[in-house]
Amino acid sequence: MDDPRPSPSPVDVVVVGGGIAGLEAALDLADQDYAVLLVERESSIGGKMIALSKTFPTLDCSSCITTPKMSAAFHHPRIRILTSTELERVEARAGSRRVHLRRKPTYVDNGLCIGCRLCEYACPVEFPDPFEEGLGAQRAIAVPFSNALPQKAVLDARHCIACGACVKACPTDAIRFDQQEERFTVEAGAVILATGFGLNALGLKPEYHASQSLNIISPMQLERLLAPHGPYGRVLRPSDGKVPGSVAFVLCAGSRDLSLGVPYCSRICCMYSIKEAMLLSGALPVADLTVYYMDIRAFGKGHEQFYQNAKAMGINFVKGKVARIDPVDHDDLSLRVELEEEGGRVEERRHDLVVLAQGAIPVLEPATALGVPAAPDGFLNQPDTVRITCTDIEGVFAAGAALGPKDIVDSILEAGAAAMEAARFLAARAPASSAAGKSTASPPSVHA
Amino acid sequence: MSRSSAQPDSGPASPRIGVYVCQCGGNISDVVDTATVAKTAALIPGVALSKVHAFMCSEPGQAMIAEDIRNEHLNRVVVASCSPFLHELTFRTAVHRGGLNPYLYEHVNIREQVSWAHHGDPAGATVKAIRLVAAAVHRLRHVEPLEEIRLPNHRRALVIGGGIAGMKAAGDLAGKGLDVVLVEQSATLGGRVNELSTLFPAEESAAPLVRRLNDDLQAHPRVVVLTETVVKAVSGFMGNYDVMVGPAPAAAGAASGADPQEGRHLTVGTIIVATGYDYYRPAEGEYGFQRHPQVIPMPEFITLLARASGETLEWQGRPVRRLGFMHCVGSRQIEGVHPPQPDGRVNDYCSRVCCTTALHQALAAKRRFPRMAVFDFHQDIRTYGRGHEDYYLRASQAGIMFFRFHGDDPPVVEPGSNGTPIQVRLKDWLTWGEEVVAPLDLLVLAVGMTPRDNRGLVSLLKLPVGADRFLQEVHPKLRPVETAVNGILLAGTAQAPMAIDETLASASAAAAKAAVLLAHDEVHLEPFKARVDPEKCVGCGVCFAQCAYDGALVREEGQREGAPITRAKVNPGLCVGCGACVAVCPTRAIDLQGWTLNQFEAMVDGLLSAPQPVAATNSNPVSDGRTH
Amino acid sequence: MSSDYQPRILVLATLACAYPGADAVGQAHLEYPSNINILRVPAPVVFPEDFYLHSFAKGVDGILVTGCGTDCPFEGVYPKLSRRIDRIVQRMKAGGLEIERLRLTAICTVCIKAFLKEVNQMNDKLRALGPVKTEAAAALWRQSLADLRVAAGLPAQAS
Amino acid sequence: MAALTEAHKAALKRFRELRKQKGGDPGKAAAQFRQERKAVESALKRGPATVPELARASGLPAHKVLWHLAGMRKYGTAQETAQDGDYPKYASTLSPAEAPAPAPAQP
Repeated sequence: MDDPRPSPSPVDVVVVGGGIAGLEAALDLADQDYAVLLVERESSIGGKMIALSKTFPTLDCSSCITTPKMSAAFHHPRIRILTSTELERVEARAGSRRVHLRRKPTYVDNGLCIGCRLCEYACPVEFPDPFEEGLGAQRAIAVPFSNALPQKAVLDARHCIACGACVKACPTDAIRFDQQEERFTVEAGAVILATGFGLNALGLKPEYHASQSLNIISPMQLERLLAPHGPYGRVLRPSDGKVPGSVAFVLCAGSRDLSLGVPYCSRICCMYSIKEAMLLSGALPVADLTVYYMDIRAFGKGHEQFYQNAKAMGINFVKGKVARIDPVDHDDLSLRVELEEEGGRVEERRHDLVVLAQGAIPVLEPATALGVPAAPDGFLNQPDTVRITCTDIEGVFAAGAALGPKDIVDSILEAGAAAMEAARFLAARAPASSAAGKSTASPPSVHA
Repeated sequence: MSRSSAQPDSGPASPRIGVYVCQCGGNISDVVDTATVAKTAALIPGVALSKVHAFMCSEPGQAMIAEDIRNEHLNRVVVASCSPFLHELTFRTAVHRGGLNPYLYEHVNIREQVSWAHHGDPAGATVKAIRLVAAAVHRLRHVEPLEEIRLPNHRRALVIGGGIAGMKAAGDLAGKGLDVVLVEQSATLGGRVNELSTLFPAEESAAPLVRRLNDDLQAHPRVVVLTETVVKAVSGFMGNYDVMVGPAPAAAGAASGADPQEGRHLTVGTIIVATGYDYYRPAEGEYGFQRHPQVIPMPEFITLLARASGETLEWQGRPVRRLGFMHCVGSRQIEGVHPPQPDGRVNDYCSRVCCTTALHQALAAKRRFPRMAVFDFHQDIRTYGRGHEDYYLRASQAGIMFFRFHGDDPPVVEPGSNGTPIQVRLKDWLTWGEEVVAPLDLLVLAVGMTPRDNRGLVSLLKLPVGADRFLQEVHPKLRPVETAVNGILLAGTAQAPMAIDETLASASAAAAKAAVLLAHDEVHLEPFKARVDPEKCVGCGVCFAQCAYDGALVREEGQREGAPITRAKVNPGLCVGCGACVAVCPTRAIDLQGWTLNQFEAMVDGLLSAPQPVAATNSNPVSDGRTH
Repeated sequence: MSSDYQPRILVLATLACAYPGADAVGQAHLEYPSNINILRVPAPVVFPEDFYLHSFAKGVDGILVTGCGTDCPFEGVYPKLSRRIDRIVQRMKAGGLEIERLRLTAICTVCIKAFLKEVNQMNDKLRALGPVKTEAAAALWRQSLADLRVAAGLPAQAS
Repeated sequence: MAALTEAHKAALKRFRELRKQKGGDPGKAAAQFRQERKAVESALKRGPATVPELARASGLPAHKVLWHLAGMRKYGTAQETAQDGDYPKYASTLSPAEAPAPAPAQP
């Protein structure tokens, strides 16, 4: 199990991205007996969803509804998972697609690691934990987070001081300081890109002065603060550990703004902000919660009712443009707001904590990954209006936020659609003896 | 101190149980005295051998179990190691390799729930590990071999509804090589999309889109399309639905009495419901509807604009110089403000597509008739989708005038006072909430979507319906296209308002799930279902009321001591294994396979009667005393 | 009670939520008393009233039922379970058993704090109460079995 | 505890060399981390305190103190106790001898 590389035999489908869309697509295909290779660039599958506190509009615990899919994919006999593995590019040739991958060293032999965290306990170095959006601390070698899959330690070479304490602590001698980056190629019948989205920088609008205050936070940071096992165990202001008494949400802080290069709507911010405000009203019952918005886009199933509930709970919704945010004394923040419903009257308002709804932006570069231009919004192009998960390359499909910002439900539906298109594509190319599109590829074997 | 009344199920006459205690390289053995656990476990009746290993999950650890099963004639196995979520499957497989039924295995969690949770109390942790092992051993005495449940699967799908969702789902399944029957109650396929002209955001025409979907269906001989046909009766369950289809009521009137389609039976494995939506029909007087002929719903306007010719748009012989669009008609309704629907509820949901539709049509009208003044009355502009925001931007640039109202104070439509037939009066919140009057020649109501009235189908298929009257999925994220009825799937706007691209994605997602269900000649189900012991069932019938899954418990006529009796019987195709029926059975005739009450009782007995620890002489061979 | 008294506590934990929640406590290396014994169950609705009362009669001092709450993956099960627990509590009250010995609560897969709070609270309460009155519990258990039969229209005693 | 073999030592050496070539040196950051962590631990010795109080006592910025407390909570060397106005208080779970092995955090 040392060798993380796939066997040379081809797979039916390579799914790129182990977030909720990738997991769903992989499961839909594997359950039809296709051999699937799922590659994930992070050290655990689960994507953004596994880091969320709760999900709108049902307010279920996000971890509780992500882990069953993670676990199902992880234990599926037809799915092989490679974590810490990045897509370099897909090379389409007549009848096949060659997927070029790069596996980053984790300095741990996953075949030997038993996820016991003894190395983590022995490690003397801590750095800001990326899973906790920098708010918590992580050791230089650690299991990425509590419900990570695989439950294997990963060493961060940027922070490791190479003291060897982990090697001494490891009961299975699994640590490999000589592990190297590996590049390899997989032949795939079809490819599904479920690479998700990124978020534009908090400091994109200079007038918001995000770099000057730790109390201007990202929605993902607030998700971690709200999570049952978050970095502080409760919601506190990052600057000084104060229980915030007044929290502002600024919507469209990175979207619907031509000057930021994101003219489109990021589609999820209204709802997650409402949800976060609702969760805050439970976590901080006395807090004053205000959402500054342009339009509330509660368009999905059950969303409008959720929004109306939030209003009924006493969350303030103010239609207005936040012109600037200034740090003031006591780590507070002053917001200059143009109140649209009061004829553009300008008011200064003070808050302890401000959450900026960043814009959702592409992470995959279609030009690099596929050799095709991106759509005007930067995401993958959708050339076919009937087969909406098709890309410009035959046999390469896409789903979820790789095709533009999307909430969890819509991502899951698209993932199913991409799996269906891929299955049709494979069936059309299958030999007559397996007309139903049954896989001829050998089942994958190793989890990494 | 066991005082159990539990009777052995039908465990082995002489259990030979192997107990394996994992040290997990110190993770367990640094806290739990694993040697003592193993030595003490050997004292529990039924235990034939007990062993310690540094890594039970390793290949040598697994091989040891398989060898012991063969050489030591073990007939049950316990492994005490990490959480069952990590390695229960591993050891079931190892037990199977040794030649035993994989369910003759019990997993004990002494890492996450013992050594890692009680590191400050090694003695207590060791005692607890022994207790949990004793519970497992006691349970295994009552455990029987289990087999996966296999049901025959009819590898054919029924798609109900021939709109774009149904067409797409059927085309996908056929394209994958599966048999599909598509039934449509009207005479044509394409549904509501046939009424549209140009579609956003690609600005393509509706007709070619429907044609492409239709071509896809025609290309596959595996698709049978039955128009003017409806579902008349349904019975069965996942993999085995028997569906009777017949002529749609309107068509039946036209056809002769002896319609050959009457009572046609189909056997299918899965059913996709793609029955679509209806447009909201405004009440008389709602925004002046039916009081002023110049107030029309969106579909009518789409047709009007598509057919318009000449220099000006005309409505009922009058030029339309001032055109208005009213958002949220029949959507985002508020109790006490809007009149309730026939069922007493208001449509409090957002219909998702009307904002972009309104702006799309407003721009189309403006482009076609540049001198026309266009007004837009909204609460929020919800152009959320890919390419949708562009319509909003362009509408602003094109000089369309926007007004914003609050849902609890909607605009009023009244006879015009400035030479136009009507005018809209509202408090505009883009200008301090001042009252404005907009004279109009025509007002288009951006009507929302409402669920199709398909009460008949809902009751035939026992479909769950949500508070918004749309069909309800099991879980919006875990299982978004599945219903609580196993094997019945949802596609498109029968479930919720959706745009065209979203409808197509939803249809394909449903098709993917159908393809999974139809992947094999048999449906394989986990064995953890309820089972009735006919010897014990006295026919009291109390279990039926407990079962929330229609058809999972069925009545079966039989004999008991010469008298007729109606017993309960489980249909494993429909049972989900929740156990609600088990708790009320007065004779313990029903049990959950793999989780029987006797097994639980035995585990409690095991916890309470576990032997005291017997110190092992050579304790913790691997441990070096580290704690963490 | 003497300070070294350790009540025998049974935790019934659902596969979907509470059992992984208890695992998460261990994964975080947080501690709780070792007299807490966790059994995993698909859904605690499977247990009849007599199971709980019989367990008390056998010497289990407290039972904590940790479920998924309203996130229950099975339809209509949670209200049934909570009504049943209520009924058992009523029986316990009437029969002289302290009602603190039985509690129903929801634990999610990452609800570490909630799990610790629940098990510690029950442990503290039971330490104050002392061992369960097994004879009283046995009487309630027999009554519950008879009631189960009567509810089904059968004679109270099996023939 | 297992000792480092020659092979381990060689691999560690190559790892260090390779990283040096790439220009990375986390040594400084690690030293700063240890110094700060010590300052927070010693400030906590005076008894439970809020983040601003610990910041004054340790000379560190408040946000750094909070970040260290997050790490200490995670690895079991600090815990939240009572709340003082708008600020929760934290206490050390280390024994007076400051045993290096982290003790469990109690809820």
